[in-house]
Amino acid sequence: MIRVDGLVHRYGDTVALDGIDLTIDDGECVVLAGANGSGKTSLVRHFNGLLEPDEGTVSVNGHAVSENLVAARTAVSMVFQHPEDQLVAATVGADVAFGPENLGLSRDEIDRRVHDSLAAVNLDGRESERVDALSGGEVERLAIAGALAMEPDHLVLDEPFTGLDEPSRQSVLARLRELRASGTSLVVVTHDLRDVTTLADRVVVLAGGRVALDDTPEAAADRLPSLGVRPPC
Amino acid sequence: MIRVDGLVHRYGDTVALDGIDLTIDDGECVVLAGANGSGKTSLVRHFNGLLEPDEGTVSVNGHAVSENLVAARTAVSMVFQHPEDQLVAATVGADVAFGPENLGLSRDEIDRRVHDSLAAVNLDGRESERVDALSGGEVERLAIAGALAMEPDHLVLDEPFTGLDEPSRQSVLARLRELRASGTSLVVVTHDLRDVTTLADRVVVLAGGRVALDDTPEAAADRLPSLGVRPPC
Amino acid sequence: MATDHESVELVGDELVGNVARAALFAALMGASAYVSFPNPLSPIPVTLQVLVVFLAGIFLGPVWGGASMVLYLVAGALGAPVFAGGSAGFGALVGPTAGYLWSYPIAAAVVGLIVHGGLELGSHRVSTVRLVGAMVAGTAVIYTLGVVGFAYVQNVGLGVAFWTAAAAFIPAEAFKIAAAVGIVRSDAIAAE
Amino acid sequence: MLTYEPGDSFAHRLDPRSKLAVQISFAAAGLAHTTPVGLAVLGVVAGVSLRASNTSPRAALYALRYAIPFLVAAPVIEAVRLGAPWFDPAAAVAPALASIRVLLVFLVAAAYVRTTSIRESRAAIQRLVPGRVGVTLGIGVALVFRFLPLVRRDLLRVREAQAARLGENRRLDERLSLVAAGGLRRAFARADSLALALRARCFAWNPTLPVLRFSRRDVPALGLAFALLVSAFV
Ligand SMILES: Nc1ncnc2c1ncn2[C@@H]1O[C@H](COP(=O)(O)OP(=O)(O)OP(=O)(O)O)[C@@H](O)[C@H]1O
Ligand SMILES: Nc1ncnc2c1ncn2[C@@H]1O[C@H](COP(=O)(O)OP(=O)(O)OP(=O)(O)O)[C@@H](O)[C@H]1O
Ligand SMILES: O=C(O)CCCC[C@@H]1SC[C@@H]2NC(=O)N[C@@H]21
Ligand SMILES: [Mg+2]
Ligand SMILES: [Mg+2]
Repeated sequence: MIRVDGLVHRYGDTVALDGIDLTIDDGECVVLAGANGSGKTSLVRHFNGLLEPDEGTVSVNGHAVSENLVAARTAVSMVFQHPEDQLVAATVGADVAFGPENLGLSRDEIDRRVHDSLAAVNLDGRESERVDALSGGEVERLAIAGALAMEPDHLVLDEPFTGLDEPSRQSVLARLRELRASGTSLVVVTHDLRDVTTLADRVVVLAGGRVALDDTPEAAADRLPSLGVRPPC
Repeated sequence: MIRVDGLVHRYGDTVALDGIDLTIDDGECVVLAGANGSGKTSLVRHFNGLLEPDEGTVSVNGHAVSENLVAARTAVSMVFQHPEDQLVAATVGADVAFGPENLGLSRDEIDRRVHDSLAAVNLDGRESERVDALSGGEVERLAIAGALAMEPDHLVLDEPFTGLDEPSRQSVLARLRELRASGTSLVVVTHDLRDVTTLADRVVVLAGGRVALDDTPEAAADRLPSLGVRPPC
Repeated sequence: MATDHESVELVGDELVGNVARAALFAALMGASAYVSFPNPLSPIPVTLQVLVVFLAGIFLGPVWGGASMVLYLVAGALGAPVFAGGSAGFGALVGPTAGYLWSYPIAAAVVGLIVHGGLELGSHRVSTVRLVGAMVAGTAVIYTLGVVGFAYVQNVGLGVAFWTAAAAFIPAEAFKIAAAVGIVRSDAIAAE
Repeated sequence: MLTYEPGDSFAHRLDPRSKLAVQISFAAAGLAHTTPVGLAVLGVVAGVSLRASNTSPRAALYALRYAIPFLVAAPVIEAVRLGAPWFDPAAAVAPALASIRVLLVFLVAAAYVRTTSIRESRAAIQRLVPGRVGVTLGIGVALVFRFLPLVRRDLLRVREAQAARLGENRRLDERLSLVAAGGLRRAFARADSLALALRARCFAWNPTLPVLRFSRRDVPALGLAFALLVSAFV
């Protein structure tokens, strides 16, 4: 469970998050929307301690994030807005192995995780390919595999569909559906709610660093336009 | 008018464009779609001479692009697929002013263009902000402003909506509609045809480096899914 | 979950940031070596490497600027195509331009030391005289080791080595110093 | 350009540490024996290295073409006189031998580059350099390999961005500064995202390393390295 209480985050004088309260239960799927600059990226970066709160607290599975970073980062994995910058190795297999290696797992366990995570995004058997030869959709899926290899309870994806063509988009969505079915909780940050709301338990919309809406997709639909979010169609 | 004849482009052994014939008339609005890797970006980068043809020719307003690059780049402005690739200056105002300054315009005219272009993307009044403190969607909007400020005959936008929130998307669309009304021709590369087809005279779809479809939006709609493009809804 | 990974010792945030910057500067160095023009007066090409050595010292400071150049050398020795003209391999570290290559970490550290006035990363907004002085000192280090290395590896006299490995490059280096001053003086990079 | 290529040649299956040892002792032996006889022997060793790594000497020489000017220029410059007899061939001998030595070292290095992946090289570093310095060096080097193509592309894009908005109308020095500043800005931005990614994936001091194991195959390689090293001191 991810729990956010009274979270405030400032960049210099800019108040990016202005008192956020939010809970994400295990196994839940939440879509996070909101205008540009409303604080989505800033918020999710608190879930695994990439940012530190100026005020308020964030806890994962009952432990304050700031007190046990390793626990927070194994429980919450993140796929960033520009997945390209997130790949740290030159080949597919080495990249997925990076997280598990840092956890000090045994070589067998690492190999198993690499294999399983790549299979989960339909990239199995491509361990030795160079990451700079992959297409946009493949890079996105590889980034997801790298996050999955941490075997997280919660997977956070920051605009995972940008630049993807329809087949790739559907392939990423299909992966997300499977993950959700297997009990991973998902937080999907996106401006494009098409197909995503059918997956979601809740839609949370930020505006000016606050939670402006937190409801089921059906109930939320009407109020989205006034918050600068386009309803799915 | 942009005219492409028998255009072939190769990257090493990859044939990205495999014999493209295409004409874009003055004042026309064309949507360019197609799966990832189908050659959209490669094609438009020939319009202003960022790439050179391996075979075939590209001409703008009757002059071969390769023979008069300055003329081509004055007539055709481009928003790059990855907006952060496009910024040349450290602050918002300086970046938008860069192109007009190179055109040798008066300071007043430069200021007017900077102001108008920033207003068109909802960034007015933010001239002195640093580009590295902008959110993802804000960078995209800044890149669009930089191209608008050139006030070109032809404006090419390579996936201009990625990462934009709905108000910005609508604001950019409104600006495009105005430009179209005032006679600027538009080429919009996108995976997301919502609202765009109402603006367009033609939809061109690439597949494997060839033109697979070139028709009015209405006539094209049915054939889009089989080409990996999601029809607008 | 928490008990699973108790032995994991995370690398501190600040250090992670420094490693990432050092690696990116090393990559930038590699990209700048690729920009290589023949020098009419010397068999050694003109490259933009020296400019990046300066920038590493100025923007990363003596410790991490030097470290980024070490990463550059090791990556090149192990096969990254980062040496002049996109070449790679351990051979370059004992080849005719070896002196230059070994001098880069020292030169970046020297530039950083003078600009920041110590090992700590301070502000790079110092007087132009100090900035230029730092880069001239860095150039002196690069040329000294470059000349000695060339003379030793190629078995030629120091005089010949001086003309071909140092004097022939002075105009190019002056241009790079001016470019570095321009970058620091513009507000291109946010103050740290 | 010579880069790593997966394969199963003899050299591919050697432990990277053995290959590093051979390279270093080869260079030392070359410095100690820059004589016709010494270089002839080392030439044979270089030939064997290329053979063992399935690298054609032609491909290796072609990859070294950028170095050819030095190798030719040094003896020529040294032999030229500013008066009669204008050219003194005897003076060219020592630099010429030095050039041949350099060429041979390059060839042996080419065999390493061709047959060793960055993953193996990183594992070797982290075993050879102890403690945190080794960890930092290992990951740092891996990151250079990963980001080099991106940084190169960034620089190209900055130039294109300028050109697309008619930046070519500006003075050369201004353009160069803009490209350098743009490249620098992109490098910092990428470094920031990279740092986030490393932290999100628990970048730690005590990771599990890829397995490296000396095998019987390494015995001749290590023997060769030892012999070369000894020869350097006798
Ligand atoms: N590194 C930073 N330094 C300064 N200000 C920042 C920084 N990152 C974000 N901001 C500011 O904080 C606010 C929230 O940014 P954030 O990136 O969280 O928004 P977002 O909702 O993810 O937007 P987008 O939809 O464009 O990705 C914005 O006003 C942004 O300008
Ligand atoms: N610089 C490059 N080097 C090598 N191959 C390239 C390069 N740029 C593009 N390609 C290849 O050329 C083909 C066409 O690429 P292009 O970027 O034009 O596609 P696109 O239609 O714009 O795709 P996307 O929707 O992903 O942006 C692809 O197969 C791609 O892998
Ligand atoms: O990568 C290499 O092999 C080293 C090339 C060294 C080039 C030297 S550095 C000092 C001088 N200034 C230049 O522009 N080129 C030379
Ligand atoms: Mg964001
Ligand atoms: Mg594209």
